[in-house]
Amino acid sequence: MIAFVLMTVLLAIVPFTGIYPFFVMQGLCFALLACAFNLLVGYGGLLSFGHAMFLGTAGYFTAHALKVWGLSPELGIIFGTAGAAALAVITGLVAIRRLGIYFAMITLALSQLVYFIYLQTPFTHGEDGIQGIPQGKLFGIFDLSQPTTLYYVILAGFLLGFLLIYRTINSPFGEVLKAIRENEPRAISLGYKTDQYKFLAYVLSGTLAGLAGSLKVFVAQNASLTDVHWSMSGEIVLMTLVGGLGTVFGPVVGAFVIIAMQQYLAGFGQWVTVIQGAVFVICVLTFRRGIIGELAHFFRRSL
Amino acid sequence: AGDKVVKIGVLNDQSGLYADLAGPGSVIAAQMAIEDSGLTKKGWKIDVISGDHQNKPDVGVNIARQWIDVDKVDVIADVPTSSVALAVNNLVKEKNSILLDSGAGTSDLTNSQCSPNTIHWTYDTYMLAHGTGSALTKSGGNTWFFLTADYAFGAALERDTTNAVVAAGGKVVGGVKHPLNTSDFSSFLLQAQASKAKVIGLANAGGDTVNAIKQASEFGIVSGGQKLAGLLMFISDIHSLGLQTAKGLNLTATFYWDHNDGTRAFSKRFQERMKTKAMPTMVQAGVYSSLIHYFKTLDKLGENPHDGAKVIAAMKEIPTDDPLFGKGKIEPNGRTIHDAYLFEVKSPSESKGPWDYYKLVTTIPADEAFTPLDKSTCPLLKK
Amino acid sequence: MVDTNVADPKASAAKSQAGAILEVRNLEAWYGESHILHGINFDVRPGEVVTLLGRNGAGKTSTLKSIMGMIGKRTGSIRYENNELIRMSSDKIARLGVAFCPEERGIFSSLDVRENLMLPPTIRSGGLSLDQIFDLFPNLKERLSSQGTKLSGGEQQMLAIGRILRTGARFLMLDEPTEGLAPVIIQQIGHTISRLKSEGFTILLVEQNFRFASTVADRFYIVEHGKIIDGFANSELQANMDKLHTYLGV
Amino acid sequence: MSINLQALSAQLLVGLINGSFYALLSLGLAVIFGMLNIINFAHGALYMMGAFCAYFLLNGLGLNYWFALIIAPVAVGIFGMILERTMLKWLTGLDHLYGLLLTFGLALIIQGVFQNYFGSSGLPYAIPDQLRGGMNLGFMFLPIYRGWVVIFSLVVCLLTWYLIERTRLGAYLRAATENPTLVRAFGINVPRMITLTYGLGVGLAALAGVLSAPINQVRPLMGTDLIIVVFAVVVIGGMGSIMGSIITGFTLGIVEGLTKYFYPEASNTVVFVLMVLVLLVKPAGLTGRAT
Amino acid sequence: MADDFILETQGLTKEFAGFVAVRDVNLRVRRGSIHALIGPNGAGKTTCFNLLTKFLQPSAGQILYKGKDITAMAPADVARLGLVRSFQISAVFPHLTALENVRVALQRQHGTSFDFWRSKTVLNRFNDRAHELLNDVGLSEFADTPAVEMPYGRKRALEIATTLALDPEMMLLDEPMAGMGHEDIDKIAALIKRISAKYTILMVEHNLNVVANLSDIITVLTRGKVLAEGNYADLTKDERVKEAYLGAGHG
Ligand SMILES: Nc1ncnc2c1ncn2[C@@H]1O[C@H](COP(=O)(O)OP(=O)(O)OP(=O)(O)O)[C@@H](O)[C@H]1O
Ligand SMILES: Nc1ncnc2c1ncn2[C@@H]1O[C@H](COP(=O)(O)OP(=O)(O)OP(=O)(O)O)[C@@H](O)[C@H]1O
Ligand SMILES: [Mg+2]
Ligand SMILES: [Mg+2]
Repeated sequence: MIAFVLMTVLLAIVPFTGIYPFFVMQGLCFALLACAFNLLVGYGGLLSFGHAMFLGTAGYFTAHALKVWGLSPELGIIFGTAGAAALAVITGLVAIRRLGIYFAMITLALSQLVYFIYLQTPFTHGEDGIQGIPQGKLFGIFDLSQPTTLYYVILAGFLLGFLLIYRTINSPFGEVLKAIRENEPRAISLGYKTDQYKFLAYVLSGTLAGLAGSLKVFVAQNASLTDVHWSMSGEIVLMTLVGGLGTVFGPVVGAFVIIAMQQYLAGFGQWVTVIQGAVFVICVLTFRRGIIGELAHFFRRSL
Repeated sequence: AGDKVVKIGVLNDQSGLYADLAGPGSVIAAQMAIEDSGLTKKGWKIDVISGDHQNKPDVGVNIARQWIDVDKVDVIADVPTSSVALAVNNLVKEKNSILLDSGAGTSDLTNSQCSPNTIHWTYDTYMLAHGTGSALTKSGGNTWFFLTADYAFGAALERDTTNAVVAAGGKVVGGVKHPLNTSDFSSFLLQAQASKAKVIGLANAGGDTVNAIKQASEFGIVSGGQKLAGLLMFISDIHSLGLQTAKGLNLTATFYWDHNDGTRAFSKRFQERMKTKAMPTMVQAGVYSSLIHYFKTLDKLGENPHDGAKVIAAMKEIPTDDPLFGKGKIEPNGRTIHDAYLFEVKSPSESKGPWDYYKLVTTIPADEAFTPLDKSTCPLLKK
Repeated sequence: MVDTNVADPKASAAKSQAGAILEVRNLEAWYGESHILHGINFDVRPGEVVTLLGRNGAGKTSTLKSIMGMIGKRTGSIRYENNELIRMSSDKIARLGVAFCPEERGIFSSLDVRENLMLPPTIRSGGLSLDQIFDLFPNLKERLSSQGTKLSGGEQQMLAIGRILRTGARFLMLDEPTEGLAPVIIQQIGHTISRLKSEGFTILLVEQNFRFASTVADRFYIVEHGKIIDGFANSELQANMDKLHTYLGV
Repeated sequence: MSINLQALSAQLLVGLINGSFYALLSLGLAVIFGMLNIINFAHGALYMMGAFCAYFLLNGLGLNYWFALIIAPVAVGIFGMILERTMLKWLTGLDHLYGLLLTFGLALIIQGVFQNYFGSSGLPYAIPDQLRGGMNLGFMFLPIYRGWVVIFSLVVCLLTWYLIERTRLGAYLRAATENPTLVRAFGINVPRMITLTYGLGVGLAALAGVLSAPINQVRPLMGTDLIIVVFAVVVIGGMGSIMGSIITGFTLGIVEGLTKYFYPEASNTVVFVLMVLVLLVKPAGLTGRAT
Repeated sequence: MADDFILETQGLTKEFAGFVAVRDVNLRVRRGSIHALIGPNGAGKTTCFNLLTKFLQPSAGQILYKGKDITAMAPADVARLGLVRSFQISAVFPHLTALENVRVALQRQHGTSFDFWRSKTVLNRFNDRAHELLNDVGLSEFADTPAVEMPYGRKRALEIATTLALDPEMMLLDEPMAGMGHEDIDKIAALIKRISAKYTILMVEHNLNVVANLSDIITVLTRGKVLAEGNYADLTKDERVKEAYLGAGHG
């Protein structure tokens, strides 16, 4: 709880610190995405290697709604998130019964199919993406082209998603989910239809990942194939691992670390990938629980 | 609020597919441009920073936005990869900054997406298509088969080339769309072979083109009498193919290091600075030349007004002229026009040494090489 | 093999008095951070059957695993036939002729029954032949090409025991070998142990089934909270029944 | 009609050739996964190293393709063993995820370093003189080199399969995957065996790299896009199943060949369609043992 | 159909790739009894359990539970009808505490399991009942210990507590005493005796003392078939049972 207040306060004062708000906004979107992913893998034991499809789908849907149909931001967000939710339902039905690595791979495969669809359909404009998306006025009052206003709107969206995830983890549902992760046959023998629980977790996770994708449209003002590509799914996994799998705050920290790496190492040119690779190697070899996971372990509390 | 401080941001692919044709080389070219401009001696303070957009539009836009907002960058240069270029083009317009694009090929930059803040310097799909398409058709290669990368850029290249081929009296007998980053082309090549077309046009880029050419030689396509035309090829690609494989290939470019004394002098200096000891590509040369023109304009203005549209307008008023691209001008739609050349790749026996790769087939004069203004769909022209 | 360790005085004293094949002195062991064994001391003489008794969680299994080198952190001294095992890796220990049959059986699911049976390499000659093993456990013969873990619980136990009898190791450590076996098979195992003993094998047993242990063991040690707290010979069993009752609730 | 049939058989043959690359690469991956339980994301990078190794041998030491075919797998295999000894070793018993992250990091480092020194567009490597040229099969022109690749990789695949599934070594390896501590307690030096296995898997990747050097471009990123397809092959075949990967590898090549003919845009995606279909029907891959 | 049989099978058969593990078994379990299923290793006892709880699909035959045909049901549904099992190899949720282990089972009956928007503090109302159950099996002191850290015997006890939490009508216990110390065996035996007043119990056990003391009726299975049925005293006199299961030393 203290950690949460601290995080909220820190994030709330960003616009007054001179930190570049767009960087933080982008970080927030990815943080929400990683948290949504973490809900599934860290608490449900289901490693999805296709989460980018939710991010990208919501992004395209929102972008299209805003740019082509001229919908208002709030409707755009709802439309995008709903799109991701629908995709989660469809892919979930296909994927949920596979176990372990096979689940990971079937989600990857599904996301590649989604990628292919977006590559071929005209509304996404192929690899050019949807560009120059108008930000508009939220509820007709908040002008999202003002960086500070936009910042607080994104922050609000992030906190909303974050709290929902936190609550889910610590809900009756979350308890069952953990039990299933621990020992699925036993959960079945207790009378739980485990597939249904996993499915709900998957859909929740996909929907929240979609919310992240919708919000990101307002920050980046474009929607492109990058967000649906498998390497994005990989990045999500990395963020979560670097921060700490199965910790509440880990994915947030992880997302910021990775984004910062991409942003601030950009000047190193070709060495970027080497540095990134080295960070991962060091991460796995020395602090395997992730940044927050190690801290939590050190202080012996759950974060 | 003018001053004499300028910041250049070279934004390109530093680690991926296009790192050799742009990448660190473009940064070196930008530094050379600053040195050669002589402005620092006149009290200007000019800095270069560089960034890797990883060929992802959102990464590119993020870096560019931060450069403009935080680092106060005046000019974003290079930006290969059409999707990134278009995204940055939008941003630069919104922020009233400057984009001097050298690396991207999409002719949209000076057509539907043209902007008062952007100049498209080195080449575009129209010019490549017309250079290679009409020249080859006229010299007898009048039936074409396309291997097209399945993305917007590939489609544009194919479309423009088809137009050129048809205009020159040729015919397209077929084509196949392959996914981006295909490693094996044998299936497609078999189809091309079976089509009996005289020319196989490669409407793709980078690794795809190189692999296609390499495998074409394996399947005996060229020795079987068909001609290969790389629609977008850089000297770095030829270098990686080796002359044995690439000989006889036709391609269009606006710059070749061994073209005249000016280009040779520049290229030698450039090569010394490169870690890989590579010669400049036309993209890298374009970065140099576009910045030289920019500095020339600033010098004339006497100060940096930090107003993108204003500087660009001034740039368009001055004819371009530098040792690398020769004389030319910037059209109102932002298109720089200069001469283009159709080259043929030498065979190993013709080549006199490393990097001696091309022989000139024809020169395409500046006013024929690029989209004629009356065909441009740029909204700026309608005013 | 030359042992350069300066032996702990207590340990060397014990050695000179007993002529034991296995001497465990001040053995301590840890799982990660948790300290499990707090100084185990006991001996096993050649040709003996020694049984470790104790409540659940007392540290019996951990003692066997420590001897076998299967626990990461351990201190003290374990001498087997003049070799110090405490810092040896478990493959080397096995090559000295020590074999271990784990409590959880350790049947490999990616191997069929025959492969499971043939898996441990033969260390010395003198192990049981396949036919002898099939005589002992007829179930195995029938199911040879079945996947290892498809066997019933008891059959897996038979397989686990059978496979180390094949290796020719002379020092066998069996962790609760009778668990989950039918009475008729338990009797069989009892006979086998007696036979192995008569052939000069040395056996260190961990058992919950006290009735079974009392029919095969020469001596007993009682383990509690990671320490050996008592020990006596089979002949002293009756005299010690009261103590046993308080230790184990038998 | 007859022309179509001819074209089709040509596509099938070409598909088979590609399949042999998939088979060889996925074989190495399956060996490593099956035996070490590590999802070796560095496989693509090691494949690339194999190709570069061939290039260096030719241009640095003047050793031709045939030497490369032997030296490159050994050299890269040793490199792999060093990686295993110094890093991967510490991950035994942990979730797959960590192995994946570590090898992903290694792949980035390896590729990054190569890129820095050799640029991204690649280096030339010619087909060895003995295998140049081609045969006219009537329905298509078959480059001799391609024929060689199919036969050679088929042999290598079957040898590896025999080694792992039909020898005692294979039983040790499979058992060690499940419970290394116990196998070690049977007197088998498991760490050494694992190191050698990783070396073998990596060597196979490098071998595929050498084989592909004359066909594809020798460039630092040549393995990146391939790796994901190869993963898919391993999964479709059933993780860790040697025969499964071999068969799936060849099959995928053929399916892809057909797609390239009928719906070329989808030829990079068809593998995933295949994967979804297979996993829907058989949740643990074609030959995978259900868990 | 006689009402006092809670579970009946007719011609239950299971074949694995050419190997018949269970052959034409007709089993009848009387409501409220402790019914033991014994037999040599590999006789098919666990397979029978798997069939009854639908973890395996029978090759032939029928299963009637409370007069209802459950042959085609899914495992979770069978559990919901009150037919609950324990596993031969102990099954707990390793990283949950003992209390949480039991709570997971309690929670199932109370319909809040899908509520992802509510705080898990709503689960605290199950704490009393959970403590009670832990107390019953002698695990009070372990309430806050994660299950992994518990000794083997205690895990078995925990598993029974978890099963009891479902408030089943019938429990299937597969070797509940395996690997337990003497103290625990007595405790659990007493526990089983106590709960049998409320539940029907079908158990597999190799510990003859336990079988003798607890069971009302015993079915002996060999090679997948029913060999004999009766009470302990009768069976120990049966030569066939002696030969197949008990061994020479008995009788
Ligand atoms: N892998 C492990 N990690 C942490 N603690 C462990 C581990 N294995 C065992 N323990 C703990 O070590 C202690 C001793 O365990 P051990 O298995 O040696 O007992 P045991 O005497 O064999 O008991 P049992 O009769 O139940 O088999 C127990 O408290 C147990 O909880
Ligand atoms: N999935 C399976 N596939 C093939 N055979 C199997 C399978 N499951 C069990 N069996 C075989 O069926 C027979 C009966 O097994 P089961 O587990 O029911 O025995 P059990 O009576 O429980 O024995 P135990 O007392 O040893 O636990 C055994 O021979 C076993 O090998
Ligand atoms: Mg034990
Ligand atoms: Mg059983």
